[in-house]
Amino acid sequence: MTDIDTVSLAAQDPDKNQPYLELGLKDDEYERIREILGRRPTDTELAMYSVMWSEHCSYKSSKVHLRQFGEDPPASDAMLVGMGENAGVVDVGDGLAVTFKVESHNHPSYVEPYQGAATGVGGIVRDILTMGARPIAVMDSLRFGDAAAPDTKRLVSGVVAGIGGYGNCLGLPNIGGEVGFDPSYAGNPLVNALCVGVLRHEDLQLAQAKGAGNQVVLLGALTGRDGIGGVSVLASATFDDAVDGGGAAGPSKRPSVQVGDPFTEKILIECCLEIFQAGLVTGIQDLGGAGLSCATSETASHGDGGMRVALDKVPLREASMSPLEVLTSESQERMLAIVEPSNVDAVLALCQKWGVVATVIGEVTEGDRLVVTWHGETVVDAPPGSLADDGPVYQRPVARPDDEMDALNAATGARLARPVTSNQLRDAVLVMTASPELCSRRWVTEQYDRYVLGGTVLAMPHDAGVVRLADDSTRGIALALDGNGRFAKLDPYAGAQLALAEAYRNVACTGARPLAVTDCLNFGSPEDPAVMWQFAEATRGLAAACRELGTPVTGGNVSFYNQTGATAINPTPVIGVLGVMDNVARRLPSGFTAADQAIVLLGATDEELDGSAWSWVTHRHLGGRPPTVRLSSERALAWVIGSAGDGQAITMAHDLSEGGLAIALVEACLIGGIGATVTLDGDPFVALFSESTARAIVATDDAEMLFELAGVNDVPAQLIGTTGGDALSVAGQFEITLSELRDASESTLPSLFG
Amino acid sequence: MATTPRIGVVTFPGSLDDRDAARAVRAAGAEAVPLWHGDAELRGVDAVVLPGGFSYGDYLRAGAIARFSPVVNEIVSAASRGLPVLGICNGFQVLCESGLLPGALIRNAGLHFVCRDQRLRVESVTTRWTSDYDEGAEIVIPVKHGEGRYVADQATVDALEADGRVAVRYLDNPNGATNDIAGIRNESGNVVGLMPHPEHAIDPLTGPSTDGLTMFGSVLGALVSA
Amino acid sequence: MARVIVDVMPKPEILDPQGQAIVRALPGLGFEGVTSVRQGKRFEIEIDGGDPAAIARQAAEALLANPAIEDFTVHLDG
Amino acid sequence: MARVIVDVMPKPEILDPQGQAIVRALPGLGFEGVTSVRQGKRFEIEIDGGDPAAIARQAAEALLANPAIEDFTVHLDG
Ligand SMILES: Nc1ncnc2c1ncn2[C@@H]1O[C@H](COP(=O)(O)OP(=O)(O)O)[C@@H](O)[C@H]1O
Ligand SMILES: [Mg+2]
Repeated sequence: MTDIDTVSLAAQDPDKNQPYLELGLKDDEYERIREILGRRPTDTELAMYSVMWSEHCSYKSSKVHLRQFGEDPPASDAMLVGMGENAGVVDVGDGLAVTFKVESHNHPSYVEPYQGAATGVGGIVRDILTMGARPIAVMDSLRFGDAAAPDTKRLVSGVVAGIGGYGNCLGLPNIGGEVGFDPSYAGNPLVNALCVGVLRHEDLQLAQAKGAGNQVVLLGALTGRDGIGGVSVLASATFDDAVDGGGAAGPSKRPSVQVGDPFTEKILIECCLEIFQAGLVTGIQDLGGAGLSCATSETASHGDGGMRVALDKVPLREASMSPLEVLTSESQERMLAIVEPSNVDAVLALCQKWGVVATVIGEVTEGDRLVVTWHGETVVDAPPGSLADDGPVYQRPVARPDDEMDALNAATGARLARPVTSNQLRDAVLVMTASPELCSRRWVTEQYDRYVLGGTVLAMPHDAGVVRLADDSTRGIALALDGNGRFAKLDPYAGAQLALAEAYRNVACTGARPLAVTDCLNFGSPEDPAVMWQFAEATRGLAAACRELGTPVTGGNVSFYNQTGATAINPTPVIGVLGVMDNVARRLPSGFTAADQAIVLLGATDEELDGSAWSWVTHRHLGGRPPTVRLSSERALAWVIGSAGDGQAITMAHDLSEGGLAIALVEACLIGGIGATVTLDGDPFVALFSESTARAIVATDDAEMLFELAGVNDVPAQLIGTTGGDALSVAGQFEITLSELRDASESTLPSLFG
Repeated sequence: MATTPRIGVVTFPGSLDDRDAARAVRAAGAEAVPLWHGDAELRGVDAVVLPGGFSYGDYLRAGAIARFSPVVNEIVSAASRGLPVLGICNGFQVLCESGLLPGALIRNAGLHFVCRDQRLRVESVTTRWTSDYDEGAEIVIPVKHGEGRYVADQATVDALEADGRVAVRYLDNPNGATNDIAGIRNESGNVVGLMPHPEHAIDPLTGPSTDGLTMFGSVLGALVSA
Repeated sequence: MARVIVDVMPKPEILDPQGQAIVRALPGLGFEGVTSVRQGKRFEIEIDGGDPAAIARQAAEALLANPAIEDFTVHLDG
Repeated sequence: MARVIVDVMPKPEILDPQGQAIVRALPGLGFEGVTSVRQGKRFEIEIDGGDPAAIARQAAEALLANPAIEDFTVHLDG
């Protein structure tokens, strides 16, 4: 142990050369650390600051933009816990609350798709558990390169199997999500996972270490060399020297991939929930990015004193780990609990019952220092807040790339060849239906358990997932997750709003009342002013739209550096909307449920084809401006569907989004197994494929009542046809049998990905 | 009327559908009694359900470790004395591993986990768990598994078929199971194992049908009249 | 400390979908001449004291292999 | 016709949840002294023509092993 750098060594050797630049810290950041400590940091402290002040943990590039979500939030009386905790908490009535959050695992999923996606699910589930909630469902939003590109099959197969493998083994129903393909994601797929949990108001837990003398208990998996430095740029030769304390025999072997252990997570969840139920903890925090560094400094900083940790007590997978490795390890399936001394035995007994490894590693102290020892030597002695809360904040340069954007916005698709004849229109519907972008997601969703826990009321392929919150209640929640990188590429401000509008509309179409938002902002490098402009625009757009829709952002995640070489992905804000439903028996499916019902199109259709699925699928064209954002119309539409659904005046609702009315009709027919005959007004091509927002189709036995309701709320309503038969017929144009549509829709993904 | 029948639902570390099985038991009108894997004790229950899930993560083989648990020991000996036992999915795998039922369940032919609403035919109604179905009834119950492909040596399969010990059969085989076998029974009909999840077909709100409820009702009928 | 290897293979008469999938995939990757692949499991076990081979054999019989579908072999490593 | 064995094992530094689940279970089954179990895969491959060991090695690199988390060894059977 002689070559471990300690606080006393730091005092003796104040000018030791330290590899802070290699660890991703800037000169002035290093100076600030020296100032905070009043001396040079130890190697272990340096590593801690470097991970805690990394982009991933400190949000240093995004913080100034994310502030607008919290500072001027929309009026809502549902928020119990807002931004800043592990996940936001929303009151849903009956003394119940719901917590939900979406998070990215993009980069690990490119390296090892199965494990990257699996551990992504594991991480977000622990965030929800940390709030004191029982996780009740997951969702996933995925983006890959072109479906036919050489590497796409490896990524799709691995990611889908990994999401399923982990979530299924945890016993969490997967209730929805999305899959997209676009060449911009070829070298950088997006894997965003959402988890939602339910708790009683009084069960809320917070990530804080309070009460001097309280014990710090580490629960779950052994700590290995996983993901050390994964959150910053620590994988440098110099860092290896630092890790090995200079004297160790060569650089240690560090895994490049983390393997998930869902079984360990499952017993950890059940064990923690029993511990919460018994009232045995005063604070709890999951271990995610930056591992123990983050969990100890955050809980200490949010508590009322300091903390002392004996790092050598941490149970290790590999005995030869250094203190720095133990502190920054990102091994999965671990939690940190703060426990009153009199409750420690009870906690350990419950852990024994579930077979969860549990170890007291430290205690809450008076004062305001985080002190970490290693076999009696002090290796860290720092103010926890300086690590957790006082990281650097950057106002990164922002610059709209005028030439590129002006050219892009000018390149409208007005001159693209459009289908004109009945046959051309028919073909276009079939081509769109069969395209990887729009075809059935069954090949994916069949790999996910949607039944476990017994509360799933709607799941794929419906617009949103709906889950009943308790066996003895009719109350439920609806969740949708949406993003559209093409719209955001054309206009990031509108793109973020359109993603929100679509998720909101999806939730509304189940009959639920949209309440709150979570977001995962996937962008390129923040050091590129053009990317930072996209980010600034997207956050500004999202904040404004949330105010207009009355749905606060409760939390989320930022993923930067999504790019291949210098080329960034399409900016992709992925937005989750949560809604509530008083009576889940009234939920509206997305498919037709009976023949001889009137089909009504709600909302107004303009000629809006730039950025549309039609332009992309049939011409690989992206240019012009995205469809108009119509937030007040979205609100009115949601109100009409909610009221009509509650009054049982409509039997289904399906939103219009990618692929417009054509794809909405195809899906409504295929989901319900019931055909439709419709008559189109005006240009049939525009009617079928325009992607004007704030629209939905509904079916009803009582069209009159619906028209009245729509009229009162200023929602345009148009009777377009009738359900029934075994084909989709467009009067005067074409007819396609459901079996032909089904073949087109269902065969694409299996034939691509087997 | 006799006292409410009590049906045990076992929880192993990694059991997932145990709450759901208990819900189905209650929906059928019985009391659900939780049984813990580590207790060598059946708490005087009238029947036992081994629920679905991934016991011990199922990393080695589905059900391989769970079958050594103290509670399974008790179940094996009670089953030989006629206790009705239903193994669902992972529970079926445990029953095969423990030798209460023959054969094994291996990786699905398509190598993917499969979750779908599955059409089935009830082949044997002379079991404690299927007596309320009509013979040959076609039902819809979800399947959701990655290792559900039933296999056994030819002699075993022949014997199952000859003795009418195939309990339920797939109408469109999701996993490549031999002879479309979805579930089997033991000779005396008190032990049934199947891959589909009847506990997820008890309420049209949360499942594709209510066909699964009949399975839990069947055993109750037998218990109440006994 | 002894290291024992237990190899567990599907019985010849039992279907091996994973092995078959590999045989089907190989020609597409440019591998010719592979006529059969069978996929099993390999366990590397470290045992302290006792008769390591005997202990490993018992563990294989009891747990690591399922006699209905699998055969196994045990050998000391090295 | 040659028979080649490819053994694929999780890299030593990579978590092996499968092996760990077995190690945790064994004491309960009366097996003492087992300090570590790692679970990998064993492939038995039959190859007709060419250089069987080289073909197997390439197949292992391309398909049988995942280089991010696994190591493999190849040897001719017998
Ligand atoms: N895009 C975003 N929008 C809103 N809140 C965000 C966003 N990104 C991060 N946050 C919030 O910032 C806080 C820190 O996020 P994160 O580091 O992801 O949490 P954790 O430490 O649990 O991983 C959380 O409260 C999170 O909800
Ligand atoms: Mg967290």
